[in-house]
Amino acid sequence: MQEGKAYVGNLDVTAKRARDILLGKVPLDKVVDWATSFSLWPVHLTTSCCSTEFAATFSPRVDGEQFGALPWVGPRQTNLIIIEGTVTKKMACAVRLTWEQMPAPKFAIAMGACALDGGLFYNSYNIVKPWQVIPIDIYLPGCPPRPETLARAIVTLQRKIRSKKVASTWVREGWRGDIEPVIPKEDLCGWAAKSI
Amino acid sequence: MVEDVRIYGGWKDELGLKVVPSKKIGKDLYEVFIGPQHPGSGHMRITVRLDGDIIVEADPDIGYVHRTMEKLGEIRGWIKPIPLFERMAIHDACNITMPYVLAVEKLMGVEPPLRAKYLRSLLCEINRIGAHLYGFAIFGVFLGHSTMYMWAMGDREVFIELAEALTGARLTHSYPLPGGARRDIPADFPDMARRAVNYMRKRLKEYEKIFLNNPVIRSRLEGVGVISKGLAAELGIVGPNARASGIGYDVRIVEPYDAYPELDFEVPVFREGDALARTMVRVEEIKQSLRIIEQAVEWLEKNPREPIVDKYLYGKYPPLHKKIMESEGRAKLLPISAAMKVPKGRAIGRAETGRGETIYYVESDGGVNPYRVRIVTASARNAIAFKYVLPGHKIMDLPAIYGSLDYFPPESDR
Amino acid sequence: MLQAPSRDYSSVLGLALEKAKNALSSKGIVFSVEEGKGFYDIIVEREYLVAGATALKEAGFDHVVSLTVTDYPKEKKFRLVYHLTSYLDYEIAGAIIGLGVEVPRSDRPSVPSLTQVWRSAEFQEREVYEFFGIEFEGHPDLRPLLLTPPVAELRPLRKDFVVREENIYEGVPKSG
Amino acid sequence: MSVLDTVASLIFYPPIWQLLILGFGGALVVAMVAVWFERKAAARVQRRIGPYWASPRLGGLMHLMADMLRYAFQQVVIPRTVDFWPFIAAPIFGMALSILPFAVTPLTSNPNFWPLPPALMEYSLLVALAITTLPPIFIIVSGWAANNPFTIIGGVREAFIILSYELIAILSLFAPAVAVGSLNIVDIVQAQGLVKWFIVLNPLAFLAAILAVAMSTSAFPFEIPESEPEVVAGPFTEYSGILYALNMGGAYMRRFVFGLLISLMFLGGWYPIVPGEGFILGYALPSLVVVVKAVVVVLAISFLRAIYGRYRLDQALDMAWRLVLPLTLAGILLALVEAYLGIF
Repeated sequence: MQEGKAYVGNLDVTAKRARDILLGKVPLDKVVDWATSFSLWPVHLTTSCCSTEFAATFSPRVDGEQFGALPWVGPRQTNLIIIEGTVTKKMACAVRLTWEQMPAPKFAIAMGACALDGGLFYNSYNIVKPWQVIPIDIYLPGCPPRPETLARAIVTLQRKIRSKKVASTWVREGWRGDIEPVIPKEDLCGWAAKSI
Repeated sequence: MVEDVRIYGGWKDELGLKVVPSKKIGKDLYEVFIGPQHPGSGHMRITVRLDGDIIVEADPDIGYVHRTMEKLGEIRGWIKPIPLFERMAIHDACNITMPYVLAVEKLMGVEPPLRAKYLRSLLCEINRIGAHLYGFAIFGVFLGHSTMYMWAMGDREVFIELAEALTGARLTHSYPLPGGARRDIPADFPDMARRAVNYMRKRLKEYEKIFLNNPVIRSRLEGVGVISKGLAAELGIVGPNARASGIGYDVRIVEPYDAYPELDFEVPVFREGDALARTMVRVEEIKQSLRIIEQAVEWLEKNPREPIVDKYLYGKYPPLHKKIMESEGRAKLLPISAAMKVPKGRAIGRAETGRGETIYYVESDGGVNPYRVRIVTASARNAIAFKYVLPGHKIMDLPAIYGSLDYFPPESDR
Repeated sequence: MLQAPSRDYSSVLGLALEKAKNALSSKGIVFSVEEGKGFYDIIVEREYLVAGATALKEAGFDHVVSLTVTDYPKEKKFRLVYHLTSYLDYEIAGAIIGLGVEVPRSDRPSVPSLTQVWRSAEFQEREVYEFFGIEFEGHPDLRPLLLTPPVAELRPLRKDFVVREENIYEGVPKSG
Repeated sequence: MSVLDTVASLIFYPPIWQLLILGFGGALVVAMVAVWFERKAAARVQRRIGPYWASPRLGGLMHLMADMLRYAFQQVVIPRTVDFWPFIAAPIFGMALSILPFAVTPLTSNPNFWPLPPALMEYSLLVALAITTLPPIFIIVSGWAANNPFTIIGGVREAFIILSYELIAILSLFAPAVAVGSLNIVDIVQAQGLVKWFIVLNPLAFLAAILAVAMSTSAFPFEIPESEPEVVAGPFTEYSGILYALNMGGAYMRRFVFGLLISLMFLGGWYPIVPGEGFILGYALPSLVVVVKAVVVVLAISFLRAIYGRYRLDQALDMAWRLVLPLTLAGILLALVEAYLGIF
């Protein structure tokens, strides 16, 4: 009590302890996971031609909004990125930047054969694989996948978030820490790298 | 004012490429990047320089979906590029591969039978409606009219189902073959098509009520983004955008292909050249496409079924494949087509896709692969419009002009 | 509304070729004609390119449809053809005539730019520049259009740039 | 006096009750319902379901709760280029000032339940309107502080819009006051009585007020500051997490506050209920009626999203100055005529 430090303590430690007490309780964990899973807003980032099927997913026939997924305008307010098909070298930088602009519990769905391993363009000189750019949660085969498939992928991602407590762990730990993208950002956006 | 000079893009010395700065930018201009992650752009970027609210300079930066179609087309034989080229305009798949097929047919000297021609034209028109509806949907979003998006997208599903019934695939039909088509119509198709046509006619009236005659939408479109006839010819604008500027140019008339010489249809032409005219051209085209579908379905129903591949090629079919063709109306791909050789020569094939004229220049050196495939799609030719039409407009007109040009980046970037 | 008239494309093409030939020979330009399926290519020498383009523009060919470049590494040349057609001249509307030039395959191949003649060639010339490395002298804004500079440096559409192919017979020894 | 009584009296101390419980809590619920209705009604027009699967029995209302909670727990990204304090403070102040008009808005004629002492209620309309003009300033501040081309353009657009709608909003809401001759909201409501509602007597001012509210809270067709295709989310482009939720909630709360004022000024306030004595009859029922009317106004404005696109900025300004302002002035004139004729 002699020193002023005793009152305040280390602010970081205190904050972390408070967060652990708040979020460590099981119900709050569940609330975070539940809320995140039913509010997966995909950001508007159209990378390739699967975007037509992405658009069809949010059209009246399938209506992705019924699962709580509302395509939204800017990256800052969203938490889901759907890679719609091929990612070219020029687009890869935009994908990574968008991913980095999104706030923390965030997820990615790679849609289409091209997003898996190149698909029809496997030997093209101008593509990168999305998993080299950002960490992917759900892979979705098909060329292009039907809209029902994408809706299914969204539901699968919701289940994954709830059953594996992805979102709450992320909020508590600060970073999910499983997969790291392969290519460093300087190579994607610097125009200089010839390796990719 | 000219002190703050930048060379844009920053692509100068790294490569030794000669980069010419397009303009010296003063400090008082405001530079906004629209895209590629931007709700107002698809897969492209427009660098817009603003003086207050007015666009002074627009620089379209395309190529975000460049998937190297021309190069890959050179190494995949003669048949396999068809599914490859489809991916350029995936919702307009039959139309976009049609010119390639026509060019290869010209080189091979084969001619599909009339029934196959009708089948191909039928699918082309179904795709055209789908492409226009897709364009409307995107246009609706750009103008903040989410209902138009949902309606157009929902009604597009009707025609996607129609195409699915005909070809078996939702979007990527791979339907036309050099010298034929892949499948004959199923038995219940004519009825389905007629119902779809009637439904769409009814819906078009509702579109007019909520979108085209909506006072807000009209005030956003009238007199915006005017492309005069001369400018359209100078820039080489194609398709509905050119026809909205008073240029009566349609490949279906200029160099008729497939069943179009036999069909009765009109090509809508408007004189105003503004965003509203470009929208109305598409509405009228949907009506004409519905007419074509009706006629084609009637012809296909009335006339007896016949093999839907070229006679010369059909003669090479093994008996099993012939049997499949007679019983099911399906054209099987021959094993020899994997290593098919096409006579030496150069050919240009072209067709009117949903967004305008698409040209394929195909050169063969007599080998198993095309020697050179040059693709110039409609969107690729319309991309230049952004640079010359946008300046002088307000920034809020950008989505109206972008949407009315119906620009589809994957098609443009190839 | 435009009713579909019965229009014979080959006769229109023949007329367009005559018109182009007259326009070029009246300016004293030497040329040769090559026939393709559905079009004619008029090949001129490099020094006649701008004059020929101006003559054709005056003859009514008002826009560039395609700037087609083909690489012939064996013959050490590029064949560069501006495929033209007309919107405004109804007689020849739609007929495709190519104005071509053969460019030797040197370190820095270059041709005069025709953007001043046809505005519609601007983006296509940029495209050819990045894919083949052919420089257009006098182009107002020559930068890569579709590719990022590292990729553009590969000159991907030249024949000596080979893409990896996944062969189903890969690893199988060739017999004979 | 027991502790329980103290707590109860503290909670039911009118300003606290009105501002925090009804104002903040109620407005939050109303904002949620309004967004839900906006999405659901648009979905119905567009032949689809809309938000559904989080709570099928409630028709997907819990999706909005999920959105809110998700924003609450999401990381707040503060870019390096922003002005830190204005960036943080603007949404908070904007939100706080959005709900502040509740503190001077009486929801019943029973003086025991007025939020302020009767003497201060004399100028309640004036004070309420004065406060409603403050939150937009913080929208401009947030746009400016975020230091991004899109936010700055959005902020400037907001400034343009403020200039045009503020006059209309204030004048049109003053028209009933002119007719009655009092700035006391209670007097105006009492003067309307059971039948003489201003929506009938002065439809011009009512229409102008609705348009002004749509403009001020950037509802369609005037959703110009946040117009997506050019300026991503307008002034809020850089906001994430809870700060964005505050911004968005602020707009809906402002819509609700305006709806409250419209329901009091034009829609007869708590009539047909005549407030009596006691908590139930004197406060709960009348305020419920007022809030329901306000919610109807809010939902009606929200529904425009499904029908209209958005105007261009110059067209909206043109409309405001050339069409709506004369309409408002005509409404004032009409109110003067009514006052002269002695209807009240």
